[in-house]
Amino acid sequence: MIDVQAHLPVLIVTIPLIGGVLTIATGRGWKPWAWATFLTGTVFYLTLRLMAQVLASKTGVVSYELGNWPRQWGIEYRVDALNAFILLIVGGVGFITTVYAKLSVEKEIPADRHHFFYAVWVLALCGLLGITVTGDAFNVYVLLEISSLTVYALIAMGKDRHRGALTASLRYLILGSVGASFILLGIGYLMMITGTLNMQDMHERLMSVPGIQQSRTVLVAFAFLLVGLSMKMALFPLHMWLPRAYTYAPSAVSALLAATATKVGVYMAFRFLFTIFGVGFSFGMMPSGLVLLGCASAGIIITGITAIRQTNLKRMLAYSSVGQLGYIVLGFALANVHGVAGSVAHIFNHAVMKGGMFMALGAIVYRLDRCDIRSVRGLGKQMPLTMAAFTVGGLGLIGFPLTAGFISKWYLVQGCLERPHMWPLAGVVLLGSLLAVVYIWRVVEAAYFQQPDPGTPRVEEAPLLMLIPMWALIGASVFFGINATFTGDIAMRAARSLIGGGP
Amino acid sequence: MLWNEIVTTVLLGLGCVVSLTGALGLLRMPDFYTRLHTAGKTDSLGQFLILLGLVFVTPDLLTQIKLVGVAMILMIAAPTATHAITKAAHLNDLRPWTKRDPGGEP
Amino acid sequence: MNAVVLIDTLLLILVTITAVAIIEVRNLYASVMLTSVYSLLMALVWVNMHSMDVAFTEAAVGGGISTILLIGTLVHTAREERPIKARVHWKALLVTAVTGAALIYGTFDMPRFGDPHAPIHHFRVPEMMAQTVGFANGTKGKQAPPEGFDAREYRSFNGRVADIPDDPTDTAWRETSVLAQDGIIVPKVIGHAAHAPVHDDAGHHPHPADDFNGHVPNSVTSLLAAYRGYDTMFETTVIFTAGISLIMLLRRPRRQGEAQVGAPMVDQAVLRVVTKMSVPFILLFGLYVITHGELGPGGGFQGGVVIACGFILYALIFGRAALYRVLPPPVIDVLTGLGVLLYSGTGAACLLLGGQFLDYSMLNRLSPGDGESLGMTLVEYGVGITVSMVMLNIFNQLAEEQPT
Amino acid sequence: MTHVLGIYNYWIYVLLMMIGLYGVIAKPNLIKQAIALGLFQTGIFLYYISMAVIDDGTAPVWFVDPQDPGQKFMGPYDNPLPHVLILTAIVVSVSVLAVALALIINIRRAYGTIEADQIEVMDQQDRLAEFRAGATLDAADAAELAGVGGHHD
Amino acid sequence: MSWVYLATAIALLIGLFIILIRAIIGPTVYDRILATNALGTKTILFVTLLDYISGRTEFIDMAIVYALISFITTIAILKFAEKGRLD
Repeated sequence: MIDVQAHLPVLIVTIPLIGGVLTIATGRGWKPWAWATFLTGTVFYLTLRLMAQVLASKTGVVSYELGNWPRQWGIEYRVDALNAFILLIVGGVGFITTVYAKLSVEKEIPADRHHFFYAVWVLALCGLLGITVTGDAFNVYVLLEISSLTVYALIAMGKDRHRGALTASLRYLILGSVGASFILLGIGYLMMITGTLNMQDMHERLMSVPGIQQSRTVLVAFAFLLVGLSMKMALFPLHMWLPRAYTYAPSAVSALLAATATKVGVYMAFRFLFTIFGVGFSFGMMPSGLVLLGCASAGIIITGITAIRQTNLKRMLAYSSVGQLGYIVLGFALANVHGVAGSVAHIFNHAVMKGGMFMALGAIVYRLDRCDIRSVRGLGKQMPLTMAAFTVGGLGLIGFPLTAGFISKWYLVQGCLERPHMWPLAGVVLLGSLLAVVYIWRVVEAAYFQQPDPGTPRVEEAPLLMLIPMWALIGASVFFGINATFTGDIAMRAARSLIGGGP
Repeated sequence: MLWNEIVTTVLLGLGCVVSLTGALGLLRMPDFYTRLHTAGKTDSLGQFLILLGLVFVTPDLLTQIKLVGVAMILMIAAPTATHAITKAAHLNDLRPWTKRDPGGEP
Repeated sequence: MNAVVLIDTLLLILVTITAVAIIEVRNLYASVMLTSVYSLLMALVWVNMHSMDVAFTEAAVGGGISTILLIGTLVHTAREERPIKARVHWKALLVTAVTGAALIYGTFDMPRFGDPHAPIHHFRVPEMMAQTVGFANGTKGKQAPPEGFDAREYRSFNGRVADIPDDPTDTAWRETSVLAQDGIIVPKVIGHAAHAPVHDDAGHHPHPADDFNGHVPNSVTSLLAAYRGYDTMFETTVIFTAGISLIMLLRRPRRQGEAQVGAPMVDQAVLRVVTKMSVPFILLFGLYVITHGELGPGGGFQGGVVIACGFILYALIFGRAALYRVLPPPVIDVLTGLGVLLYSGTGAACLLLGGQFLDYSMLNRLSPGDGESLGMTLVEYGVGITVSMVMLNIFNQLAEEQPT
Repeated sequence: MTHVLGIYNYWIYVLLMMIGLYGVIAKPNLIKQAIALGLFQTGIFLYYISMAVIDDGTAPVWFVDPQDPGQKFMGPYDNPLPHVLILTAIVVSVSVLAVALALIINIRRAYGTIEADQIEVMDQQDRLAEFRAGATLDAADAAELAGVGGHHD
Repeated sequence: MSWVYLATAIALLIGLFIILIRAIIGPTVYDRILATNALGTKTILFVTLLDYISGRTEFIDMAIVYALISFITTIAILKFAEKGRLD
């Protein structure tokens, strides 16, 4: 048969594509879910193999030319340490979330459209994986639209529980389309000046053609790409769509989005800023470093304060996600190795922690039909494992030692201190952690130190099919907090290759 | 100029005059039915003249056939659409404008 | 000022007026009609800029399908916009002014409109126009490059710009420039004739020196389905995704014995007869557009949309029930997925035959160029099936509901 | 001046885009917003296609001279690459429009209106009710209740 | 010969402009439908002329598509005006 090893990059995307289309034909009941689980499991396995392949390769890059057209003319898949790591995160969290999704979806989505739901779900993952693996600027746009369209539809499926899901989805659709259009425009400006669409090629042209870096066209392209990407990854002043979308989406979708969608947005920012424009242009010639640092710091603090004031726990975690995204952006905007490494590591850590916490909330919704702060009162005794997962995840958000969050924050603080005059940013990181302590403590206090409201019925612990995926993610966050060599190494490797001017 | 080019020029010129007259009528006439009256007829005639004019300067047969095909489609589609619009307007009680009843314009 | 620029300017003035009217007209129904006008005008702009395929798509998608979708939405919502007090939204005006100023600032360093010096005309694209990209990989199914061809040099081609005079009326350079001789921007003749015989004698296959054996004169199609075929696969997926998202959001569970009546317009004799006559021709024309895509303007999308429009016309006049007798919803659903599967299946077949994903030359080992051509035809049909059925499905979902 | 004449075509695309963007921001009607989003995207398409134009160019479909069938190229041809990209983008934009319209129909069913400002008011009422149900109603929170309004997100 | 095509095209553009005004000002729905339909016809002629201006007469197919699409759109708009629904 075929040599899987040689075709890994393309199989990772086409298997969910073909499988996703076939999901419609799987019929009713548990079958769509089983099929989706099988598909995502296969993808997870393939991402692991790809990671191994990248680590084993001498150059650290795996390239695949689609249709055997040379990369300068056709479309290229290009995987380096950063890609492979993000792919692993998306593939892994996607698989675990799919396993988790069964019960939650059964409860929240009408039974006659489960096969459509899982088809869209798998296609969303396909889009996210495709963005991550590709080395072609326009291909990014097309796949971005696939992942966005599917995500709009998935969010809107929360409509049967709360009509807010519809407005949240439409608002995201409009903002997301404007953002994507800005990205398209930026790519167009770049293409006009460089004459190519391949990222590597673009970078070489931007470096080699005299005077091109001073071109006003390139400057505007940079600005619009930055704004578009910020909209897509929900960077602080442009995050308006995110809290509603996460709050009203079906629980499984919230978990998937929080763990993967914005992460892929950040990944795109990495690619555009570091691989295409290069560090020298993005952070040397442009004031983008300062702008991004400002947005990120403001985001960390303001969304932290807003999160404290929320009663709906999903909304609280959504605001917290915007804040955590601030850390990631803060890291790469520092543009030094430790900052970028912290950023990359935090992408992974935040994905597993937030994914696990949203799963815990989903379990609470599954049992209680609601997830506000009042409903978790006394839940520490009734659903001990779920609340414990939430608490451990929360510790990770705070950056408590022995959790994964500690590692990335350590890198971030180190990165801040390495840059001259940037030490106040270290203060911002610590202040953000303090705010996280406050909003996590509110939940912990309610769950463990308060009595349930009189008259509320006693609930059971969440079913095993929810607990296992939840603890798989939370366990990963603890495991990689204690044994940080794997994530740390990869993050450092990715950071060095990014700072060194492209893979 | 060859003879066919002269024929084309004349036909195109005529087509323009007809089309522009129709357009002006569409703008200036007082109510829907009179506008329909000008627009419907001149549309068909104008397109026919212009497409016919182009046939004379077309070198190959296939393109000529296609041109005639377009003219035929338009000859069928445009009056059909006009007819349907009129019928719909009439059924919806759109009153025609008369000198005695200038309020026909709703 | 040449004809293109003159007509372009006049048309764009019309387009701008229409755009302002679309935004400012209170009546949504009028706004939707103007949207259709806008798309037709925009399609004219594309034709004027010689972008036939885009014009085709814009006319079919913008003028046809989008308008029908918008009307379908009006059925369920409202015809009038609610009057608002302030006519000018100052905040929006400020945002747009700033964004617009930034964009215009970026245009100052752009190559002039129609500039033959522009990098995009010199870098990478000429090889795709000349369809000689396959040389760069030498082996793996592509035919052997010409004598003295250096694949390494070819791949590292770095945008040689000939000494083109600034005066656009001076066209003599085209005869003499390096570019012309290299077969780049204005290649004189590359290899053999476009329609040269492919097989001269058994065992020996002298191909024209291009990627597709000269089967694909339309370079838009060659870019779309071959060099950037992977993008197109996902484009098909996007449309498929939109289709199933709509089903997921709008389709109501069908109860047993529920009658699908609709409101046919069969009482209008003229419409009925004309439709009856024209629908077969529209469908046939759609198939022609899909098949003809390699030779002239057209292709999977355009043809698919035309086919969908044919069915929609049928449903408009004879009612949706009649359409369902021809194409029951389950059949539409199956066909929707089938198109994407045909596309990705073609890609996977290439992979199974030992090539890269979507390397169509694997489909015919003896004559790789013919394989490329076959693969492109297959994927065009895949696109056509999915697009037509998704459009039809979307129409059905929007029409199915009782008006509110 | 000649420079301006050469690039004014790009300004019209900016103008079209900005008309669309204005509509998206300023118009409360959701269908209007969807249409305006379409205009906004068409502006970008215009930019891409303008980029492809070359002086005295012709459509990038090989012109086969009947007298000399071996002559594949007559040139110069316009650049086909932007055309291809925009074909993709048009299809994407119609997909987005379709999903947006489906959402709008659902919104109309759930809210009874398609005006963004009215929907916003209803959403805030929803959230206030939600907040009341979920809040720990002690003195401090009751005081905070008064402050719940538009500034939450 | 091309100046003849160009002059015709510009005359048609003026026609387009006049009809566009009617399409914008209305006042009734039917006026707008009528204007849209007339615009469609003019557009078809314009496409044909553009092909002749650029000397690529093999692209007449475009005009056929325009004719079909414009007809179908008119019918759809009309059906909505008449029946208030699409199916």
